[in-house]
Amino acid sequence: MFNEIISEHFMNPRNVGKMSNPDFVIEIGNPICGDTVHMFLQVDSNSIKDVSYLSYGCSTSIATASILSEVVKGKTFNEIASYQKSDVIKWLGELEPAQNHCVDIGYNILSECAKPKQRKLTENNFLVEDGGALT
Amino acid sequence: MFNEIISEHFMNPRNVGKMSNPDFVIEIGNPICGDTVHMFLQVDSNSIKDVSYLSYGCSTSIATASILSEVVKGKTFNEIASYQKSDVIKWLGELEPAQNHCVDIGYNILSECAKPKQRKLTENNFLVEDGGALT
Amino acid sequence: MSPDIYLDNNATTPLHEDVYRKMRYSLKYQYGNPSSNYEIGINAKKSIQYARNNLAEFLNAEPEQITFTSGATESNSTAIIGYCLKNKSKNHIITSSIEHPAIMEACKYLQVSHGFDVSYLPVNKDGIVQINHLASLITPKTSLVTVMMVNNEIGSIQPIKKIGALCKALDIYFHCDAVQGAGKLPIDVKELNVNSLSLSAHKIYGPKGVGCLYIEDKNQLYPLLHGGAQEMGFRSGTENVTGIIGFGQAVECLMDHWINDIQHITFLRNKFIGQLNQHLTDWSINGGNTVPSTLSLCIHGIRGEALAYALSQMGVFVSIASACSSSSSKLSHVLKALGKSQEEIRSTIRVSFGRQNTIQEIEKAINILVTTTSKLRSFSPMMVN
Amino acid sequence: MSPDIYLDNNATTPLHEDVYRKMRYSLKYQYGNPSSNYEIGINAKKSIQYARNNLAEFLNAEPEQITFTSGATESNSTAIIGYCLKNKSKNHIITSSIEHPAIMEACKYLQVSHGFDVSYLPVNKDGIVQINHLASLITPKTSLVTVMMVNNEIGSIQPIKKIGALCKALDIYFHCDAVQGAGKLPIDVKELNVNSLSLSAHKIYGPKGVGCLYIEDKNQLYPLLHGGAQEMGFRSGTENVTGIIGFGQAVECLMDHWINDIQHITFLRNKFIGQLNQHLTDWSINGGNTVPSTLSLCIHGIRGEALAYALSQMGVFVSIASACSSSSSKLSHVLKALGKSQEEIRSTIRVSFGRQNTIQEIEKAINILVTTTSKLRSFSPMMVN
Ligand SMILES: Cc1ncc(COP(=O)(O)O)c(C=O)c1O
Ligand SMILES: Cc1ncc(COP(=O)(O)O)c(C=O)c1O
Ligand code: FES
Ligand code: FES
Repeated sequence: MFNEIISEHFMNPRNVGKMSNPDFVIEIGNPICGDTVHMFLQVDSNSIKDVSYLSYGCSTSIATASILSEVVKGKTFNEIASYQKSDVIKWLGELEPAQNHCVDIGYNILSECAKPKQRKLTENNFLVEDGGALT
Repeated sequence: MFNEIISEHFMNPRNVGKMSNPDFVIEIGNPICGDTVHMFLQVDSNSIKDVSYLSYGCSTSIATASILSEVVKGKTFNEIASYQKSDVIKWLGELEPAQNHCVDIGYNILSECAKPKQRKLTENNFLVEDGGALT
Repeated sequence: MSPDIYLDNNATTPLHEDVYRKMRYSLKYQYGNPSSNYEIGINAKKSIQYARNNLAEFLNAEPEQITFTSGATESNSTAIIGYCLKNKSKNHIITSSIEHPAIMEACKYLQVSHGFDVSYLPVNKDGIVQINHLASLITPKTSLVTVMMVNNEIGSIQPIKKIGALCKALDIYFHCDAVQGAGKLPIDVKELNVNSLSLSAHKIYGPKGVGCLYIEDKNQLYPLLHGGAQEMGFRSGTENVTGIIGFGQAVECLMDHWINDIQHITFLRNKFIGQLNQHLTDWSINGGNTVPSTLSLCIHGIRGEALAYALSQMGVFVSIASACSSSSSKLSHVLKALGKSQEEIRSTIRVSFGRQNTIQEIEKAINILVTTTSKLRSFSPMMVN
Repeated sequence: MSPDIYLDNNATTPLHEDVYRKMRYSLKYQYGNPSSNYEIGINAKKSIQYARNNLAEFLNAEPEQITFTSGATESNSTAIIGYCLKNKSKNHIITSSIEHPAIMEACKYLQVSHGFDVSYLPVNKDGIVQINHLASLITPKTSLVTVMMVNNEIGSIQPIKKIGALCKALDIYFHCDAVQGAGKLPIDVKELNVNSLSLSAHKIYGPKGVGCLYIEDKNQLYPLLHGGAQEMGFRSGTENVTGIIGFGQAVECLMDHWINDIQHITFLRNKFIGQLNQHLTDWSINGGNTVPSTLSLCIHGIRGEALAYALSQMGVFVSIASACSSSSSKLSHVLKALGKSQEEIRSTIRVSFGRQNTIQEIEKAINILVTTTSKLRSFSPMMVN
């Protein structure tokens, strides 16, 4: 049901955890299924030096955060900006239809990492309750 | 599907065969299923000395002829006349619903043997063809 | 327990040794529910997929067109009732007069309970429907035609390809009960132009209680069993995993050696008939243009029921065309449709050969048949007088 | 191949050793068709009769009231569709909001394809229907009521006896899906006043692809499968002899030791919950008044899907109440009916115990569950922030 890449990253997610003083934070949420990724970045002028994240979601979305964290770590913003959705598809490997929206989660992480703006997490920082909207 | 009595008599029918000079013949037929028994009797003034028969029919009806031939052989006409349908039921043992009409075949043999009248077989002596009537 | 000589392979067949081995293993170890997302569940699901691929290859269909069922009876009811109730604007069904009850009764249900009209195609003296007859029965109200591939009682082969072409030309749904055709004739659903087609595993050395329904386009039919959306949503119910594995293996074996099996069976049949010719008089074969595995024998002067019972007591197992019964409604509708008399029908036994039968068995069976027939005829008023 | 720790016994169960042994033998040697009149056929027929007697004893029914089917899905479709289509003058069905799809979808078929109205009984926060609610939904048009005995997701026990009494008083047909009740509660069809009741063999250590339908009076229903008039004319199709033998044996085993099984399972459950209490925070049990074998756990802060997958990778097999899917329509309708939030539903796993589970397995499973939960929570934004 899960391909090898997803399965391996899910069981051994890289770079997990909170960061005490991140330069930037990224908040990704899927308003329908409620998957949430909080990513923390340390950057210098043109690249991401270090990355960590918290992830609430299904196996594939946790694996996606892990895979993307490895991709962006140590890369320049230009490099990150040059990736396409097709690259995300390649990194995640073959997915079942129900898992396909993780490509969007991955691509959203990528886009945000290319131009990080947000400094702090918002107050209510994960998705809850019926309707599945960010609260 | 068949009880022991029926099965044993069917596989080893007693008294089978034609008789060269019978004193009486008995013709039993079931107009619906076409079972036919031709029974041949040698008699003295008050009893059946010898018996034989030909039988065309299903297993139970062949066994029935055999069982009845043993019953009537050596018996007086009075004895034979004293038997009831319930005796036939006892002799044949437990039957499946589809075999029940063999009780009638047996009882018919018994009734005819009690007062044999017919000297010779009729011309067309078995049941054939659609409709199942004696031809 | 195991019979001496089993010659009733049209009724059911013993398991192929490979099928038995796979099923035994599966029963013990592959108990996962195919809907589960962990190893033993996924394993069960893959096994089903493997079997589905085998079936698809066997019929020249796509795997998605194969639905596993509990047998051909369910397959037939699904196709006939599922199509007709979903397409009620037409309410006329045509079937043949020699179908298996699994077709007849589904049609009758639609007739009695849902107001459909049913026409029955006659057959010629060989037991074969005529394409012109079919054409003449078709009306603008004709919704579905269903004709079997091979008859189970006499083995006659029906002109399925011609019927398929006609129905396709007239845009009429065509279902085929191919239970007795599998392993005996090549089956190519595309070439035959059938819209659906039924098989039963236990007729081809697989297990009882499993079958399949090929359906060209499932949107045309209602499902018959409703629930958890197994079988790609069309046939609900936890899958008979072990049975399906057995079915898939049976078909795999068939694809390997059905040609050899047929040669072997043809040899047995020829031997059987040759010996009968030599040693017995007053008998005939019912039907014509038949598959070699089926031999419907009319043995004059004695009852099929009595003969079959005597044979079974001697360890030879065959079946009959009429139960011991005083009711003529119990007489084979197939032989009636061939124009056989009551007496002929009552004198008929069916011998059906299987791949496991040996030449030694056939020789022994013939001996027993000849002896038993002679014994029963020796006191039959039809033969003695 | 065999899993480390199988805790998904509501999905399906492994075969009881006695069942396996009987089926293995039957597969190989009892291949006769039960409709045949020679030894191996008669033997098969007797085996079916033996199994039928076991089922009748188990349910306190008459053997003639037991029909073997391909599973509870077929049983449910037969009862619901068979009764409603034969009694079309009334066209209103009442069911509960927590039924298995095998009931829900049969009702929906009648609604969409045959114009029936369907009402859904709500449940309280324990997941139990209220008899007063049922009474208030009944109208002169109410044809059939169908409520399950025990819910499959949360294990809540329904007031079947009360429902039976009410339906009887109002002369309304009452069908009960007892699949998850068998082996967990005593079932007496007379005492419960059900008109029909379904079981599935593979939930009680029997084979997949076999079930039965108890029917008080078959004249009230149409059959679903039409053909050769097997099963006393009500359910056609060559019998799944080996499967039925396995089912009969499974029930025989159950009658022997279900009380012991329940004690054992209660012990396992208490151990499990005790350990959870000691080692894990932020979790709760969904539903109340449940059978001991079912434990629906909401584990806050992580997804059931992710937890179940991680557990399966560690050799512990459980199931979930919601697939990995962005579609909320895939969320458990049962937990929704209990009033659970999307987040609670997505955080739920179902642990279901079986007679073969050992205390060692439970201890190991708890360890793995606690470790895995802690790991997933260690990077969950809901738990860390
Ligand atoms: C309550 C309930 N009803 C019906 C079924 C359907 O049984 P089966 O899939 O064996 O037909 C199940 C199990 O899947 C069930 O748990
Ligand atoms: C031609 C034909 N169709 C359908 C069936 C029904 O198959 P099953 O009893 O396995 O459902 C049979 C066998 O009994 C058959 O010979
Ligand atoms: S058919 Fe006449 S006795 Fe059986
Ligand atoms: S439910 Fe959102 S990725 Fe699976």
